[in-house]
Amino acid sequence: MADLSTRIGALTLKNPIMPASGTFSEELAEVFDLDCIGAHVTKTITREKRSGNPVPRVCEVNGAMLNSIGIPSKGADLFVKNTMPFYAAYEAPLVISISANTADDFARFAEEVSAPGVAAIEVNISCPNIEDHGKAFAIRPGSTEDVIRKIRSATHLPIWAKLSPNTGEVVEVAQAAEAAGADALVTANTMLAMAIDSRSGEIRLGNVMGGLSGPALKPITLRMTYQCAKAVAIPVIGCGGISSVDDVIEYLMAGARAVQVGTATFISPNTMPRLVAELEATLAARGLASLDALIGAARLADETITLAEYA
Amino acid sequence: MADLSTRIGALTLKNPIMPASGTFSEELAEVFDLDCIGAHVTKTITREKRSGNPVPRVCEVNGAMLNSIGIPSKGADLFVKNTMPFYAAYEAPLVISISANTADDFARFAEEVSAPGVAAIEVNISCPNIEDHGKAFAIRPGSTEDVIRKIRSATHLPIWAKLSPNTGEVVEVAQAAEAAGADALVTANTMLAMAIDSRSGEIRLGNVMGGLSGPALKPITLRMTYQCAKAVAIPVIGCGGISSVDDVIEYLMAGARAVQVGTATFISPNTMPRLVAELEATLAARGLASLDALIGAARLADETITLAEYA
Amino acid sequence: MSASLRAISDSAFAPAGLVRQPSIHELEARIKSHEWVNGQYRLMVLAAPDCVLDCRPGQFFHLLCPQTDRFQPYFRRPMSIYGYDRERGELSFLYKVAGTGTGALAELEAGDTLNIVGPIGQGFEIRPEWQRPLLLARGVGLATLAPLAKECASLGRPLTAICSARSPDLLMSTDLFRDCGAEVITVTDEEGNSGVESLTALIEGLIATRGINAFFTCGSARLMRMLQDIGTRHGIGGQVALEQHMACGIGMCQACVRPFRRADGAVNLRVCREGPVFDLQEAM
Amino acid sequence: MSASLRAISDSAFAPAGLVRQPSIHELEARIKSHEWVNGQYRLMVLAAPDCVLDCRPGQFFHLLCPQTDRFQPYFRRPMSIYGYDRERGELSFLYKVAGTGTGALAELEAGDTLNIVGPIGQGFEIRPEWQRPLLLARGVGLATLAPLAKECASLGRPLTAICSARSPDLLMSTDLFRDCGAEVITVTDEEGNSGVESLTALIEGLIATRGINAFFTCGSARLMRMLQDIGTRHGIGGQVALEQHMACGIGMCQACVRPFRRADGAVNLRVCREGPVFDLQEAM
Ligand SMILES: Cc1cc2nc3c(=O)[nH]c(=O)nc-3n(C[C@H](O)[C@H](O)[C@H](O)COP(=O)(O)OP(=O)(O)OC[C@H]3O[C@@H](n4cnc5c(N)ncnc54)[C@H](O)[C@@H]3O)c2cc1C
Ligand SMILES: Cc1cc2nc3c(=O)[nH]c(=O)nc-3n(C[C@H](O)[C@H](O)[C@H](O)COP(=O)(O)OP(=O)(O)OC[C@H]3O[C@@H](n4cnc5c(N)ncnc54)[C@H](O)[C@@H]3O)c2cc1C
Ligand SMILES: Cc1cc2nc3c(=O)[nH]c(=O)nc-3n(C[C@H](O)[C@H](O)[C@H](O)COP(=O)(O)O)c2cc1C
Ligand SMILES: Cc1cc2nc3c(=O)[nH]c(=O)nc-3n(C[C@H](O)[C@H](O)[C@H](O)COP(=O)(O)O)c2cc1C
Ligand code: FES
Ligand code: FES
Repeated sequence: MADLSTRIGALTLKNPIMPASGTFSEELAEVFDLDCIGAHVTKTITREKRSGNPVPRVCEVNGAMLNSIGIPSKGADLFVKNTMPFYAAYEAPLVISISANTADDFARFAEEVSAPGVAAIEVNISCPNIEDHGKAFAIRPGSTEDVIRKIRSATHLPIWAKLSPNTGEVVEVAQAAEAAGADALVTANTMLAMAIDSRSGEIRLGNVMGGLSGPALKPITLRMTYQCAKAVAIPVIGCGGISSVDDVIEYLMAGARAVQVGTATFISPNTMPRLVAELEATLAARGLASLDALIGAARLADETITLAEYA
Repeated sequence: MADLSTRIGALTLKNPIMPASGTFSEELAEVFDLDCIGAHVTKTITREKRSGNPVPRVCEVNGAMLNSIGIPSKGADLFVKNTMPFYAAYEAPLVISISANTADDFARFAEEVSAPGVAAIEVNISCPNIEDHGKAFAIRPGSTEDVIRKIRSATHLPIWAKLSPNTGEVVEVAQAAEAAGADALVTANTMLAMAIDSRSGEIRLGNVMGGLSGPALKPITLRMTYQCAKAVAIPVIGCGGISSVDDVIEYLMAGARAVQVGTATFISPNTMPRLVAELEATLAARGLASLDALIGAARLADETITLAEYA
Repeated sequence: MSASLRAISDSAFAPAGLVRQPSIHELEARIKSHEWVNGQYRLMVLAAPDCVLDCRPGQFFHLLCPQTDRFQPYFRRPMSIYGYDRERGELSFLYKVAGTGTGALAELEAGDTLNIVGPIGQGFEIRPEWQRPLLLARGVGLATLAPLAKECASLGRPLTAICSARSPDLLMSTDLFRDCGAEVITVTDEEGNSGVESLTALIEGLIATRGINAFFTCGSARLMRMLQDIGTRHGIGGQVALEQHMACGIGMCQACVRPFRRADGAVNLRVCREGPVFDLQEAM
Repeated sequence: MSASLRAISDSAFAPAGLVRQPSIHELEARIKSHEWVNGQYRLMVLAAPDCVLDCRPGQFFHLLCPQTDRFQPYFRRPMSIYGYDRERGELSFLYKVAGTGTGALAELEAGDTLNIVGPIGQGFEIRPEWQRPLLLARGVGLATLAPLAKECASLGRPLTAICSARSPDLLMSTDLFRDCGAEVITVTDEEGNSGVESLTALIEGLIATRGINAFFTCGSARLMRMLQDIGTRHGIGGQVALEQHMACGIGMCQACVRPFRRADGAVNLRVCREGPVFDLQEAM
């Protein structure tokens, strides 16, 4: 049987499939055994209780979705009291996603959540909703370096920096996160987008703009994954539009050591266990003992000019 | 009969439908009468002859496409000799798209193409292929302002600045272009993306990365159009993923005064004349005499919480 | 949406502990029949295994509408359970052909399969003290209340059902309600007896004559508010089944929240998880 | 791709002037029949109007393959004209079911419609001096060369056709070539007589015995190079039909370029526009 395990810094995951923040919660345990996936990643929480955005919070567009959920958060206290014990019952490592409004708040909150039972902290420095229409830490290398450095000095836990596609400086931001001490990168969060009802003129999200996720995002975040994997030495976790095992393999080939599955879980709640099974079957079919032969295997075609001959 | 005309600065177009640069050429005259659309926009040219990118130059992804054509250019001389006279035979205004490697080269070239028969110059400061993997003038407000200002002083023709979605500073870039003297904005060019063949590991574009266009791009460029139309006083021309009359109306509602149609022409070469006819029919059906009631009409729903009642 | 609602925090309750046995199922079900009920509504009957028939009136399923040449829905679509029958292995939905998703759904034929996720959400609760319920359904709200009528019948509670629609031909399932032994009153816009004023008079009459002591409603925000008013005046409680745009349908995404009145202020609850059935007076 | 090819400039020739009469048509054509020719190839016959039947051997159409549950192609797919018949109003394609697009195409049935764009591109030219042509087709190259055989027949040029395939059951259209009066020679990998060495000997024999003085080929880069060699040695010219990934299919996007040898160096030409038929010796 093929070995699906993968290492994200000091952490070993039994397989590379995990949920994307905000698209996973305790309720999914009513659909499948949550211990079959590589890790658990919680919805981003903030220290203080906060409400999300006005409805409609989601809409569908051409085979993909927009969301402007915002970061409704029941606050750190309820999270520690209710959510942490729930996940403690599972073997899969728990990754907590956090957000804050300033670098110092980020650091303070990271310190507070560095509790036993937490395997890593994913820092959502890229959520396009929380700050003014999409401006987030991860848009510039400077602000990225600042926030990660402060968080680094506040926690001993692995830091996963979740990057944003809403930047023209992907490589510089990735390198800034690495330089500041991030242990892994997650590429990426949603792309800022919008939809309008052409009949009524109504903007289809209550918050005007929101994040694009699902299949339409894949070519963009796959590109980011490839760029980042080439530019940094720390592991990269691919995320964006994954719904099939071919998508998973594309991300691994682009250089990702693991992947996160988001929107696809909404379309089929069993997507993650299916991907684990299909990835195993694919490795077996290709005669591969582990993921090593796939990770970073993307390459230019040898001879792109001559098309295959027919017969 | 509804009046489809629209004004882009000093220029009046008889309807708001025109091609996107690089997805239109003289050959389309063999499919329909090119005078039925609002303007003609040529493929970006450079002053010097230059080759494009290695093949494969295109691939399809989830109902959209990637291209890394590059800017193969036969050079300004052949363009003036062959292409300009071709378009001179039509009434539709001719918009020439140009590119260059430095702000000074841009200005020099703009001056050269400011010839009789040219109605406007579209400056492609956003093509993600020409510079190092997606870095272009339009990524930062500073470089945008610099290049537009230099071009402004070199030509009396209207300048249309074609923006890029590959930036975290859309609004600042738009305002920089306006401040430097652009007469209109085109939102937007393609989004940098990538695809890998999951079976072979082959990167599906000869140039590794390329631009995403087609339906998947629409929510992103529609959002940019909305942001820019709110942020500047000059007209905005929407572009990205338009294939239906509903798409056209969404862009108009977002604040665009005209739209460009790209990839859809590859899927159906008659897309543009069809959109002109359908737009006219839609105005008639809604009892609108002109585009005025549509342009910028997007608004938040009055009461987003209460769903319509059934009966 | 008003600015004040922005200040409402989202609340959620977590399932008790480690769950190893799935209670929400994703499966392909075969369509046994699929008929037009009138010009707008279709009734779909699926062959369904026992595991998903362990459900309650008021719960719903999340349906993966197919990709067709005309319609390419992306999200699933929530649909109330119209009927469930363990003996015959049947699960049915009564739905209005409205847009992209239900348009695609309507193209399916008997023999085709449909991917369904469910049963989901909190169903109706018929409290012991609610001995004389009134059901008030508008339009497709009938679909949601139909299984509740059956449940009332099996509990032996005498039942009155008011069915409201735009026109008489859009009144559905009145026979189903009658078969449950319900007293059925129909009102329609066309006949001019479906307004809030005449309904209020009608219902206050029923309270006096029938001793109505619980309200169940679905399908109209206007009628829900009317029942809240009558309920407050007469001290009558009840429940309402609500709707909201959904993405995940099972509580993960927080897309489907609506605000509810609670003692300590307003709170956002997830229609897919804390609902779709809510306390009548808490709904806003 | 080698670095040197990057230095090749793209060339294009513009149409002469104002064109008000469309010559490339986009239309919905009804499928008259659609049959499997063998385990891999299908023959599709469309009912087509005169305007698109004004076409030449070697030209192609750009087909909008349908969206199906299994396949969602986005681009059109280029397909050579296999047959065109103005009298019967028929246009046909012979194609290999390869991937997403042709997989979707294969799901269409007689009676369905297909959106086609064409005719497109430069077809074969049978120069007056090319009195004794040899056709060399590999695999689906047969589809492209079939209408050329008919044209040779109508021009009264005696014709020799070599058909190459993996195995005898994949040899197609040999009867069609024979009906055109062609001398048909079949070679297959299975029989071991399709290699470059034995084909070279065979063709040099034909040059000697039949006086072959023109080559037309399609379907194999290897065989194209072989013909270039033989042609150079014997001073025989000819044409080759080439392929390349396409987006627009009508010359706008520059996606489909390939390099060609010209007197003043290599040049990139568009397969959809300057091709798909090119001078045999210029192809690289
Ligand atoms: C818990 C629940 C139970 C329901 N039960 C029934 C039922 O039994 N019969 C029935 O006919 N309808 C029912 N509905 C409404 C039904 O889900 C919508 O009519 C349907 O989603 C419309 O989809 P569409 O694509 O055809 O319409 P579109 O207008 O094209 O839908 C666009 C989007 O809006 C959402 N949407 C539109 N209307 C509603 C709505 N009223 N509620 C929630 N989302 C909506 C859709 O899900 C989709 O994401 C129920 C809704 C909920 C939330
Ligand atoms: C001018 C021309 C004429 C052709 N005539 C015929 C014909 O008569 N019969 C026939 O069977 N085939 C013909 N082909 C090849 C045919 O176009 C491809 O087999 C088909 O596009 C494959 O599509 P697919 O989606 O099934 O395969 P996929 O492999 O899934 O295609 C993926 C992508 O690659 C492109 N592609 C794949 N193979 C080729 C190829 N060989 N040439 C160009 N693009 C390709 C597709 O168009 C698509 O964009 C012709 C190609 C060209 C350029
Ligand atoms: C409804 C929704 C809520 C999300 N909430 C968060 C969040 O709280 N924090 C975060 O980092 N990303 C959040 N995301 C982004 C996802 O984690 C993921 O990066 C993105 O959706 C792309 O992956 P996908 O295409 O597989 O969905 C959210 C996405 C969706 C669709
Ligand atoms: C094949 C191709 C070539 C393009 N070439 C250019 C170009 O030369 N200059 C330019 O400004 N934009 C170019 N673009 C971008 C388009 O003009 C347009 O901005 C983009 O495709 C989005 O629109 P669409 O989704 O309607 O295609 C090109 C796009 C494609 C698909
Ligand atoms: S729809 Fe996702 S939480 Fe209700
Ligand atoms: S396919 Fe567009 S130029 Fe040939």
